[in-house]
Amino acid sequence: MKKIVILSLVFGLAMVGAFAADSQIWGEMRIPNILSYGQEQSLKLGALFTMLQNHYFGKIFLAILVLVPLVFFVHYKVIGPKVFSHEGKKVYAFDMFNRVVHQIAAISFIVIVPTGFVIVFGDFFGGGTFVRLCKNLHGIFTIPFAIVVIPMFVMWVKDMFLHWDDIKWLMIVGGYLSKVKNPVPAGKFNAGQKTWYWLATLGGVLMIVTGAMMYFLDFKIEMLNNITGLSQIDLLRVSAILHNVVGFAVVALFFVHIYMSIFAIKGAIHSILTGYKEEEEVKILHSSWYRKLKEQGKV
Amino acid sequence: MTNHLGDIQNSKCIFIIGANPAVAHPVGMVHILRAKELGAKIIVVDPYFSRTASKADMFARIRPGTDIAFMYGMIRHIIKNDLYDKEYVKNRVYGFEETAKEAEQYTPEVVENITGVPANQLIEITNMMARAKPATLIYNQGLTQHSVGTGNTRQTVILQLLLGNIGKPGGGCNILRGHDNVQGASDMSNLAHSLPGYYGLAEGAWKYFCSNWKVDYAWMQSRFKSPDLLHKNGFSVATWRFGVLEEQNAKNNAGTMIRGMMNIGSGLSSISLTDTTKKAMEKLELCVIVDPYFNDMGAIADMKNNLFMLPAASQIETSGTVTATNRGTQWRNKVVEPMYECKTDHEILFQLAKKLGYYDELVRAMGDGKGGFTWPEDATREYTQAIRSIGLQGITPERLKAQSENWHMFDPKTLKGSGPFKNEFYSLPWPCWSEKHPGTPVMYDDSIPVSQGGMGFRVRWTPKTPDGTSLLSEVELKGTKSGAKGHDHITAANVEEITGIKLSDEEKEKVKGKSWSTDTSNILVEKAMQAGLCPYGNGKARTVVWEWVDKVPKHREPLHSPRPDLIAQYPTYKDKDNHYRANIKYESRQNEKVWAKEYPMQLLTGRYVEHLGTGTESRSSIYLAELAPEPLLDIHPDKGHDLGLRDGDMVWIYGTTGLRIKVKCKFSTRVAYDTASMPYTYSGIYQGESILGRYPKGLAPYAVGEGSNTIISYGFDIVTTTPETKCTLCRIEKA
Amino acid sequence: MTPNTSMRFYCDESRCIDCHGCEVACKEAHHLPVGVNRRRVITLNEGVIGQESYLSIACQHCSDAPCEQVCPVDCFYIRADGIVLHDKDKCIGCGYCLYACPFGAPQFPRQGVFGSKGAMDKCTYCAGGPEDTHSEKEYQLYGQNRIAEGKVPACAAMCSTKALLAGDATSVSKIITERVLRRGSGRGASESAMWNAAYK
Amino acid sequence: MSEALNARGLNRRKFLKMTAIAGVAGATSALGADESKVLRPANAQELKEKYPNSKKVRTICTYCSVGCGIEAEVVNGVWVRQEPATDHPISLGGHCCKGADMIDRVRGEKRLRYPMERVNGEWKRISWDDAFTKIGNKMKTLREKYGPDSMMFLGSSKVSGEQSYYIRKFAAMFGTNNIDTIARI
Repeated sequence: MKKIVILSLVFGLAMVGAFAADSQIWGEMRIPNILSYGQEQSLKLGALFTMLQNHYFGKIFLAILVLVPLVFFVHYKVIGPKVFSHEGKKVYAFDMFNRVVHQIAAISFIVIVPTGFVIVFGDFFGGGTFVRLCKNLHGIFTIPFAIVVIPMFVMWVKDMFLHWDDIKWLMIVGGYLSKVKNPVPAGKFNAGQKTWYWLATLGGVLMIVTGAMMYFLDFKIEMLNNITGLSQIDLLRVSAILHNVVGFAVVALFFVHIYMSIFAIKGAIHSILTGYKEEEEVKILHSSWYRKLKEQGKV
Repeated sequence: MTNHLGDIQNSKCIFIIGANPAVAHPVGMVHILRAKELGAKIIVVDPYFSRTASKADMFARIRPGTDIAFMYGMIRHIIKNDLYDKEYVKNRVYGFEETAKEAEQYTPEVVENITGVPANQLIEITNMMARAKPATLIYNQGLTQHSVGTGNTRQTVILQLLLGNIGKPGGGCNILRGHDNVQGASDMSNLAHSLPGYYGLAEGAWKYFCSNWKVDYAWMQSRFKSPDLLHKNGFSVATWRFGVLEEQNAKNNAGTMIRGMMNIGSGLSSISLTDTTKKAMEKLELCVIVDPYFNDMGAIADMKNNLFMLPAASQIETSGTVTATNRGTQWRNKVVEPMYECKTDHEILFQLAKKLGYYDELVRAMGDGKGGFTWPEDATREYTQAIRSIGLQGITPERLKAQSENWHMFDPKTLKGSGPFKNEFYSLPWPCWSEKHPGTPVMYDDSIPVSQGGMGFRVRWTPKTPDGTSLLSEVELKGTKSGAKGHDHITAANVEEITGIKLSDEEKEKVKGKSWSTDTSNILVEKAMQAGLCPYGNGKARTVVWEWVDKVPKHREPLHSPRPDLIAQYPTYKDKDNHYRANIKYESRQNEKVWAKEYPMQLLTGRYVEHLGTGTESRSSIYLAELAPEPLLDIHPDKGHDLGLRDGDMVWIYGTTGLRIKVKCKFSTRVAYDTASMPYTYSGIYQGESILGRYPKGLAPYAVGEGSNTIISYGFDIVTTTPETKCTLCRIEKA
Repeated sequence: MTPNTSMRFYCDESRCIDCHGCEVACKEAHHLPVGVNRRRVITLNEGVIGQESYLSIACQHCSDAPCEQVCPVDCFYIRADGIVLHDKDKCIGCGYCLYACPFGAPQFPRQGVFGSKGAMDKCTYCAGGPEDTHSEKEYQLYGQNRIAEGKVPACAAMCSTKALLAGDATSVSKIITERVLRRGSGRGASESAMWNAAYK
Repeated sequence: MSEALNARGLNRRKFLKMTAIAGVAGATSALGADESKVLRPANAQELKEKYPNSKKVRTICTYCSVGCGIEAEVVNGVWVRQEPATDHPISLGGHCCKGADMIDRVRGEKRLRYPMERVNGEWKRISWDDAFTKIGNKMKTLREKYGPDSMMFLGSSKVSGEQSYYIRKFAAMFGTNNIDTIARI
């Protein structure tokens, strides 16, 4: 692990060194950029970005920030949390490696998401030192996440493929709309968790890449221009748009994830801290897995 | 320039050959663009599609070194189609027949074969140029730096004479000169063949200057090794190196080799054969370089000892006159005191003269004659009062300073002043015959009185040709009172006869034995102007120079020709011994081998707008260095692909000097398939190796790169020894 | 207030000769660090006979300034005379203004060890910034405030061929119209040619 | 635009102190922003100079032969700002990049600062006195031993007319015509 950390740091610094080379956005690359301005074959990404950022991105983030917690608040009040006995037997679900990886990612997210909001609503905070600090934290805390995102992907990927159960789970929205504790069709991870997993890993990588491009701004990787056929400024514009759009989903699901682990299922958070899940919780919410464990005689 | 920059706006057609004002004279370019807005056509003839060419209505890509043939093609077409100004030619030009005869052979097809410009384009350009009245012609180093450079420049004048464009607003032959005071340096004749003011080196000239300098002619003779040496051309800036390196030249140089060199702010790496300069410097027993920046030759030449670098104050740290390309003199005020320990150039000269024991003689002509003088005003007066050949006597520090303080009172287009300056042109372009004279913005204009800046052609050589034909003009100058049409230059002997004015005895005594150019009382000039005559005469321009090898300009292939098949028909000159004291090769170099076989590409050199000369100053500026950090070799993409190159690759360029340089290539269609182009303004890398270690710590410029002059081919102008930098062959290989 | 009293730059392509005078004038006037180019001359169709042209580009001080629209911390402000300025103390160096700008005007000096970008820098139309006029801080952050002295921006004042014009839209278009009329043909000085709007 | 103004309530005070613009490149209307948001020409009181006590020296660019004017603002002997000489008849304030950079003469760090001699391949700082003595003696020796023609003088196209004249005179009085300059090419 240490090695990976060091390697990543070295890699990061090397990247910075490479980026410190000649910049293209202000050089010749501005020519296609300007040529495309107002012309038919133009992708008009600048205009698109301006329009989206000016009118939509902030509003959508605000909506997510307000509406998602609001829905959960209503859910909590109307349907209430699922409460499982914490006195019963436990099932060992996450080993040490799983937990460390998850915790690193979790800490990153806990910093990245709020600082991201600070940037989005920078004007509310008045800009300046505080927002600049958040912007830098937003970038710096990407590094631990970038380090663990691949181990995380690998360690859980085998449990994350689509299963017949997931369709059924989705049909009943995971049983969260009812107060009754009926067994819910799901493996070790239910469809909700799987969605979050795929978004956090693949979406996360996309966030890292687009974020890094925006952070380093005048990097010089001609390959990227050749592969995408985009000029560097357009690459940056695409990055900005993707970073925001994927950001909506990541933030929304991040809220769901927190709500589920802390509020919707009372005490569920302990499982990722200790590695043990309540047997009852597994039985109801991960019934397929429970069956499998039973067959193997592990419970 | 015969005219001035603002006057270009009066032109209907601007023919630019061998010049790139957009890069070399950006602020001059605005006048060309204004003319274009007023409907003038711009023609650019150049091997390189320059930034100037991008503004042209017509661009013709010419093979380097074929300008004479091209212009003969134009002249032939002009004569055949009666497009020349017959009246003008009859009245003011001598030698039309010889020119017409020589032009005969240059049919459009022949010209196409020689120059590479399609026949129909030649005709189109000629029609455009000949039908526009007036049309101006602009040239620059693209014409002068050839073995036939003098022929090239003569040819531009001949072309303009036939079209009747010389001496007219909006016309003229306008060379755009290089450095800020290069015109001044020429006028002061820092030149091996002349005393100041182009007086030459004859006895009369020396005596005239000795009297100006308040020294005895005999003393001056004693300063030289032998009296006859006063009258012999010295080594030129191009040939002195052969005086260090080649024993054979000692006999041309009073029996000695050059052993010491003092360089006051000259950029030597801007001359071809850098390697020769390097070797010459390394052999010197004394080398003194005076420069505000570290002169790059101090690093290129690996001198272990005997090299002194003296920090000069820059020109903003001293006051004085500066003569621009339009012959106009401006007063340059000191902005700050000399920086650091820097000393002004004159201060350095004075200190050295003290050590050498002739300080008193050096400064005797200024102030009280005993060393009490005010610099620069006394020096300004000294030189303007001495140099009458080009009419500097009307220029005084007071007039220049007043103009400087009131430059807003002058019209940018005509340079004419208003208010208290209504009888002056800005910067008093010479000739400025007296303190009342306004200066001459447009030369050879015989349609206005001399007192307002008019003049005819100078009767410089003789009023009669060897065959007895008169060289005097057939038309009188505007405002002439004496009725004289063409007339000889004014001397004490002929002044009464020509002007019809009687001189008093006192005046006669003052001017005795003098001519208009040596009469410091200015009486002869005043009398001439009183009679409406021009002090230097009113003659015809001659297209035939009977003293020269080429009586009329002749196309001669460059020494290193890309067209060996044409050499037999258009061979270069015979080798010339004692040419500015060096034995210079022409024919023997051209025939040494078939150069084009080994070196198939032509290398053009020029510069970037950011850097001037050797770039010593500009490459030391962080912002200019940022804009143009390294030299790039422009090469045609097709050629690049044929050579296995990719855009941005490093390449070796091998020159006919046997040396090679390493630069980055840039694919560009500015050049033709078989030509490449690069700037000469860089140094710091020499034949692929960095020489930055030889700079004193911290003084290496920001922008470094390889300069082209290392591989520029051998070759010098037949009259002036200007290096032939514009016709170079090379071979390019991937590094 | 009519829209054409706002301050404009206009680069006359038929005059611009790529001499970089404006760039260096700007850099010397404001003492900019190497790598920060508030103004830049670009070449279009380089080496193509009959098509090559040059254009001096900087912040065009758009009326609908996209930078101002996208800035997450709202550090931009538009003066009554149309000059688009920003507050470097507020700016967080996020780069959004660069993505929005059709001219690539915003510049980001490299600062921290991780290649983080400092506060954005761009052409101020030589109008300084929100600090006290002619104060040391204003000079350090934004350069000269020539507008407060009643002077033309350095770049336009020093343009060698008077290709780059600066002034209120009405006067600038008057100059251009005169030139176009003299030329007899070519592009007119329409509002869009004045970069009145960035995205329209 | 007024929308933009209102939206920045916090900064209003700050940007309102922005005064005005006058006499812009032939564009004459001068503008200022005041509370009523009506544009009007700035008056003399509103315009203030950055260097009110500077000496304005008119000089000429030292790069090329066009001869562009420069207005240098000098405060206490220090060149603080290069101003365009917009009323100079040749340049009308115009400059190419080199001319616009003239102030680099005093700002740049690459100027030669003191006399130097190369001794056994190393650069050594020497005093002016030493320099003149050494050079003078050597020139004298060469002149006596080999004759004045053993020296070559190279003048400059970058010095003033007076200096140029004196360089020619210096060489003549040294006793040689081996004097030339780049003006030849």
